[in-house]
Amino acid sequence: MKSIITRHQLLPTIFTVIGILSVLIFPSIGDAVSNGYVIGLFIGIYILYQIISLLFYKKDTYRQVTADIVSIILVLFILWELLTNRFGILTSFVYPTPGEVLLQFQEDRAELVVHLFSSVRLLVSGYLLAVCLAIPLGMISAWYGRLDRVMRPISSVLAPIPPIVLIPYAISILPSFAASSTFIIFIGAFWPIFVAALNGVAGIDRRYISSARTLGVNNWTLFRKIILPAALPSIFTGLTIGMILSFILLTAAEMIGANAGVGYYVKLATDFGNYSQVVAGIIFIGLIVTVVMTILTQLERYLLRWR
Amino acid sequence: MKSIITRHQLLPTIFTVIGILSVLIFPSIGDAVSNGYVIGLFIGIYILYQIISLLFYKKDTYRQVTADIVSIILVLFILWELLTNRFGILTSFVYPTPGEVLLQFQEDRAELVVHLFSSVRLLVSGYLLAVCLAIPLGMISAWYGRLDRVMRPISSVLAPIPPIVLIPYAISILPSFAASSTFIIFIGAFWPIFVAALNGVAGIDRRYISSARTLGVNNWTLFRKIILPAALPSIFTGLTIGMILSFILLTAAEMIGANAGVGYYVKLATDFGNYSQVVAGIIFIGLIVTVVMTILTQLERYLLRWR
Amino acid sequence: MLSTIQYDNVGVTYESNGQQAIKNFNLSIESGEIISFVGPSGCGKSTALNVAAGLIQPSVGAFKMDENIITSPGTDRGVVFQNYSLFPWMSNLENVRFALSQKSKKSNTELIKQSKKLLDKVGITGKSQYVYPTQISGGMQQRVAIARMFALDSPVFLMDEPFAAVDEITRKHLQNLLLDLWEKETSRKTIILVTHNIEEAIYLSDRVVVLYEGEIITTKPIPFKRPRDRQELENERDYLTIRKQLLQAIEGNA
Amino acid sequence: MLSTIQYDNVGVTYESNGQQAIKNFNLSIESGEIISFVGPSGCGKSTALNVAAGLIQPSVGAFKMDENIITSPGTDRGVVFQNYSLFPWMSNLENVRFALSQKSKKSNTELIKQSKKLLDKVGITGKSQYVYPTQISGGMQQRVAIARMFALDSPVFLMDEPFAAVDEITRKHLQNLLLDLWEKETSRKTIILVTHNIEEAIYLSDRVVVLYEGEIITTKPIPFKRPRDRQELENERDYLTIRKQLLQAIEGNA
Amino acid sequence: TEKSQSEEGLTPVNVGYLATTGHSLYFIAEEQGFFEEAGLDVTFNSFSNSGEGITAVAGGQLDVGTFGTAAPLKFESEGAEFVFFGGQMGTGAGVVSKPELADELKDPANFAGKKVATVSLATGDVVWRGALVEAGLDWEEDLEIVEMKSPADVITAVNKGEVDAGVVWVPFVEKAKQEGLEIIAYSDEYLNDHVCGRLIANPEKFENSPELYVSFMEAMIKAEEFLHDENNKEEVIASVAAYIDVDKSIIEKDLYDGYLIQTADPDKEAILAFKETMVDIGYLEEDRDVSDIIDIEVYKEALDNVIEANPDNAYYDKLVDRYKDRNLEI
Ligand SMILES: Nc1ncnc2c1ncn2[C@@H]1O[C@H](COP(=O)(O)OP(=O)(O)OP(=O)(O)O)[C@@H](O)[C@H]1O
Ligand SMILES: Nc1ncnc2c1ncn2[C@@H]1O[C@H](COP(=O)(O)OP(=O)(O)OP(=O)(O)O)[C@@H](O)[C@H]1O
Ligand SMILES: [Mg+2]
Ligand SMILES: [Mg+2]
Repeated sequence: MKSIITRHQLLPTIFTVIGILSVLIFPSIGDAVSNGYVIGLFIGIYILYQIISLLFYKKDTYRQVTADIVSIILVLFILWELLTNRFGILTSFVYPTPGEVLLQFQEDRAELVVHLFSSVRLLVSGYLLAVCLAIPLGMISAWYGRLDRVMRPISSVLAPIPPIVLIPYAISILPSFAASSTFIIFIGAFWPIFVAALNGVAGIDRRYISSARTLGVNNWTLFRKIILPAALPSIFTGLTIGMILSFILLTAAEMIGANAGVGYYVKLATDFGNYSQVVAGIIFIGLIVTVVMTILTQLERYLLRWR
Repeated sequence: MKSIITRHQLLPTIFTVIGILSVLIFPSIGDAVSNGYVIGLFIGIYILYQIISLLFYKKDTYRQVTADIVSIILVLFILWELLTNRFGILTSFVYPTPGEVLLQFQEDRAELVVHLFSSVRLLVSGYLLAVCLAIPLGMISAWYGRLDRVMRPISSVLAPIPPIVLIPYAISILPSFAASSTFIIFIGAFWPIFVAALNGVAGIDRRYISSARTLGVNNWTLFRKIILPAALPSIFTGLTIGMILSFILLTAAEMIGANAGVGYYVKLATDFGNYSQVVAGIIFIGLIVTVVMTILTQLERYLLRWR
Repeated sequence: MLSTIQYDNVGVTYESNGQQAIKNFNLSIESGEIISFVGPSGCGKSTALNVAAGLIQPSVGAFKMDENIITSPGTDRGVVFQNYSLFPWMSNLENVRFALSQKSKKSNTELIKQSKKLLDKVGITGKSQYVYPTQISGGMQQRVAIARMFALDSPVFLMDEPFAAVDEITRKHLQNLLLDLWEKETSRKTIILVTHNIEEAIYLSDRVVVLYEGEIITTKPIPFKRPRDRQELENERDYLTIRKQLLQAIEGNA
Repeated sequence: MLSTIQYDNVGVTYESNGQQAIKNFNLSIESGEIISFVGPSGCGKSTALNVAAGLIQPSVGAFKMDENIITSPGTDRGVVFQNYSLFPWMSNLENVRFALSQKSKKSNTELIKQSKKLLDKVGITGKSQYVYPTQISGGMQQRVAIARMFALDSPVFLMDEPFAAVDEITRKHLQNLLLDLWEKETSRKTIILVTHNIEEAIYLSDRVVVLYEGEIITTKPIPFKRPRDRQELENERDYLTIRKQLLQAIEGNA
Repeated sequence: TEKSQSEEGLTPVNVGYLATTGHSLYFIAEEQGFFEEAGLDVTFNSFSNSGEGITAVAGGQLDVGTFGTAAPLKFESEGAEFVFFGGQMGTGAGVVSKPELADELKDPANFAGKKVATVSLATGDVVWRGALVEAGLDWEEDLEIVEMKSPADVITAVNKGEVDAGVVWVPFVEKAKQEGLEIIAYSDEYLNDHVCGRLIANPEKFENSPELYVSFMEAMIKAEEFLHDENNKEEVIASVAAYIDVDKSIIEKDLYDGYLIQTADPDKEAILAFKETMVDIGYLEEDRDVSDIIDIEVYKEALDNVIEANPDNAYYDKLVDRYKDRNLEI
């Protein structure tokens, strides 16, 4: 398929080779996993990189970014492998070797899919609820000066309250555990989005509103066609931060009477000291985050293409 | 001192009266605290309101905001008192009465001051460290296109990793528990500020940079006089979000081998099911947040006065 | 729908720096009149126009239309701002179509056709119609803004240096476009125009109002009959006198 | 420090919409020359100037100064942008002082004194010096930008419609200010001026370059001796011919 | 460096604990000056998560830690290295439910088909699951167990009827009663005299400075003696209250109502029994021998030293008997 190694491909190729060589040269300390696994990992990353690089991107800068990121990932894997499994510098049980984590992935893969669906359902419901409430409420608050001035200090006092202390109240008021979990995700995502919508609307250049008023638009059109697009850049910042907080709170939310979810998986593994599961879980969350953030970024790029 | 009740003062006055009356009319269910305490609370809030309203603000809108917020607080207190201590609708131990919380405050006041200092020290060190590292790193990343494109996806994958799962690693690597606590606050505040600095610099109108280049400014001056002020509005959003995350993580950070801090106070109270302490702690955190956020807002208003 | 406009002793002081931008501003404009505000840079022209647009509230006095005090923008006044103020998230075509759609119940294809025609008139043709405002030149943006105001077709036009960013030929073309529109209508539009081009003010206006340091120092009626011809106008006897008087007034000697 | 400027077959295509803004752009400018770009709105004047400023990279060809290819802004070229581009976080005075301080090692009080003098020259006086750019009128902002460029005192001036937002009298004053500066220097500045005012182009320039749809269609030398007098100029025989030729060229008939 | 003497000539010791009344021996030993007598300058570090504490012990940041029994055993199987060398508390957990279900659930077999809230890896959780297995239930199939973050959450869930029963520990057993819930069973009804808080230490440290650990245990033994003298009740409660900020009446109930065992004895037998339970319920995958990470010598030496200094104290004699009885000493 591919003929020669281009300029971009130099670093990833070098690091893949270094990775494989270092596995072959330095003897393994533990014996849980054979070298084959780790070499497979490096080759897998490299093949994936080549596919992404060849198929998806035509643009030079994209290829460069992909190469850079793959290089960083490879270096991290090499360091991790060397420090844990080869030189034995990090030997504590909190540092599993890459091979152990890989094995864990393989072992738990069916389970992880179940956890994934559970988490996605929870995230989607909590986050969407936050989006649906925070954006209109924030925009309405900003629109009425008096409400704006009141909501600003209130939100800045309420936002930093750790959602975790609200758990008992959620359990005692809401009808089900699922509702309580959703509430924790919701409340975490709500405030950043609310504040972003508030700031977005408050920061709109008055001339746009004035222009619209001279065109005689009704309130609904004003909202939909002028205020919303003008506030959208700020709202997207809030959406990103809200998403980050949702993920951060996932472990807490999934410890409310649940028995599934990637947060639950990680938390339970932490409690049980199974750190190859913990690391596998974190990497898995990282993968989910990558997908979610890519979707969010693409949506942003599309909706803000006029910028 | 004050002669008549102005328009603004109407609502707070009405709610204060309603509060006092409802305490006098409906009999208390529990008997932990006498009515005097609760009435004192209402009167205290009202006096504080009058002082703020009279002394600090000359502007009409400020007086209005103060009145509105005080009204909301009063309504919340009345509802809380009625639901817990009068009508007995919320009776579980997770719902202390306002009187109990007030008593708790009085009892723990000396202790709370100690916790306050401990938390402030932790927050200041962790947050300032994040500020000092995230702003320059974010700005530098944004400045070099290649770094920018690499750091953007990396930060959006790393930011949502719950800092709590990093605690064991912090403990095993860092020299002291205090350092681990600081690290948790640091890492929570770091990413939002970093991303904000990144976006702030990437979003600068190219014409400002071009103008500066035609003036022949050196890099350091360019950074200090052009890039920093131009990115500052975005950076301030990050500073606020970073502060919110610092507070959210306070309970987790202060449970790493610490014996003081308001987060520790709340967490300990939660572990022992002492919810009048939990609520007192949350309110206390709310007060600290109010002060911190006010400082941040004033700083922002001063530095962005050109907007 | 006739609209008499009245500045009733209007004064504006900007809060942010305490600058008194206009003061003792008294002016009555009859329905169908074309009025120009001229004066040195910073004398308060934009401020006065923004009061009429309802964008700035007078600190003292009142701005009235048909005896009603005006404090906010409205469909009765179409505005071209000094800085264009197109919606950056809509294509140029969409900017105009959006304005049209607020008044008209016609089908969308019809609206788009009409919008294109308006844009063609101001010389924005082909691909430039479909791109975003930030992707066309300054003068082109200004022309889109003019097309948008035409689309609105309100009884009062408020225009802040609408032809400042375009070349002389386009400028003349646009001036004629404006006059055509004005003259064809049975109930003529009331137009307030801010300009720093005295020939333009004379060619277009019924009266030229000269501002100096925030105050009206002269109101000069332009007696020439309409429709006017540029060439003829410049040969009129009074033309040079009026021009000179106005120039002097602008320098502060009323 | 003499600077010859050369557009070497420059073409610019905007990536965002594929618009070919200028093409086959060839032009040599000698040190000390004053050149004007004129042409209809959207013909590529700003684009051509921005290439010289180093703000836009040519898609084909190269822009050179003294045989060096230029790809970024530099102190050798002072720029007044069409949209002013003052730093909004600095007061007007600070904007000028900042520019001065980049070149000069003088004490701060000295710099402030000098900045004030420059601002006085362009008619920004008193309180207006101390407020932020957003707090003054459009024309005033443009004048601050001109003062800032003067402060820089670079061998090449690039000015994009620098006098578009000011009234006629201020405009003439600023034109004279520019010429004074240019004439007084022993090694004269090279100036490229974008304008849509043909009289201005003729009065100021050694050559007028007419652009049409992104291409140079005419380069007209202006033969009148310097220093020029406005009144005299208009009475010169050739004046009207040149003016007419340019107007025709702008309409696309080279 | 840990042997470097502090100002008063005392050896600094870093102790990690979970904030519970069950760890009262520490507080008594400190407040009554037993640590100082033993030449130790103790710093207390509070944790709310066993895993974090165990990590700190294994990593050597803590000289001594008490983080239950279940979590250390689990972490040991995952590769954490430490030794058990002393005791602190035992029993003290309970299962609660609404009164109407209490009678039915007294028989563990009746948990079949029920929904129960628990905090994973808490001692009570392990013991209760052990009871289920003993009653012939498969806890993964026969009932629904949901995980919560804290005992307060568990009580709230039971109270609201979201779950049928919940596993909690002191002082929440008491709280549950106040909420109108009924205690189905205390944990030692399921597993007699089971252990909870065990003292653990980094093996390297433990090997390198045995005299420090002997001194430490001497202080703990004195504290135990002090605690069990009814005359000291007030002082004991005050000592605990200095560290655990809860109502004194709750401390009194926890410490003196008899469902909390408090002794510094390592109780090797009970640790091994507990391990068996964990194997039974599937928490430990392989049945490994952990005897060699339980040190009973240090405690014995400390006890001998204390007795030598106070030959007439009857309580210490009881401790010797107990030691012999509970540590499989041949
Ligand atoms: N940022 C941009 N993105 C895409 N196209 C652009 C951009 N700026 C200008 N253009 C296009 O390039 C062409 C030339 O624009 P330019 O701004 O150079 O014109 P100009 O001669 O300066 O016009 P004006 O006198 O109106 O300022 C125009 O067709 C315009 O639509
Ligand atoms: N936003 C503002 N804040 C404070 N002062 C302002 C503001 N806008 C204008 N001014 C001041 O008000 C006065 C009048 O400004 P205005 O914009 O009305 O002038 P103008 O006649 O339109 O000038 P130009 O011809 O330059 O556009 C000026 O002195 C200016 O400094
Ligand atoms: Mg103006
Ligand atoms: Mg231009």
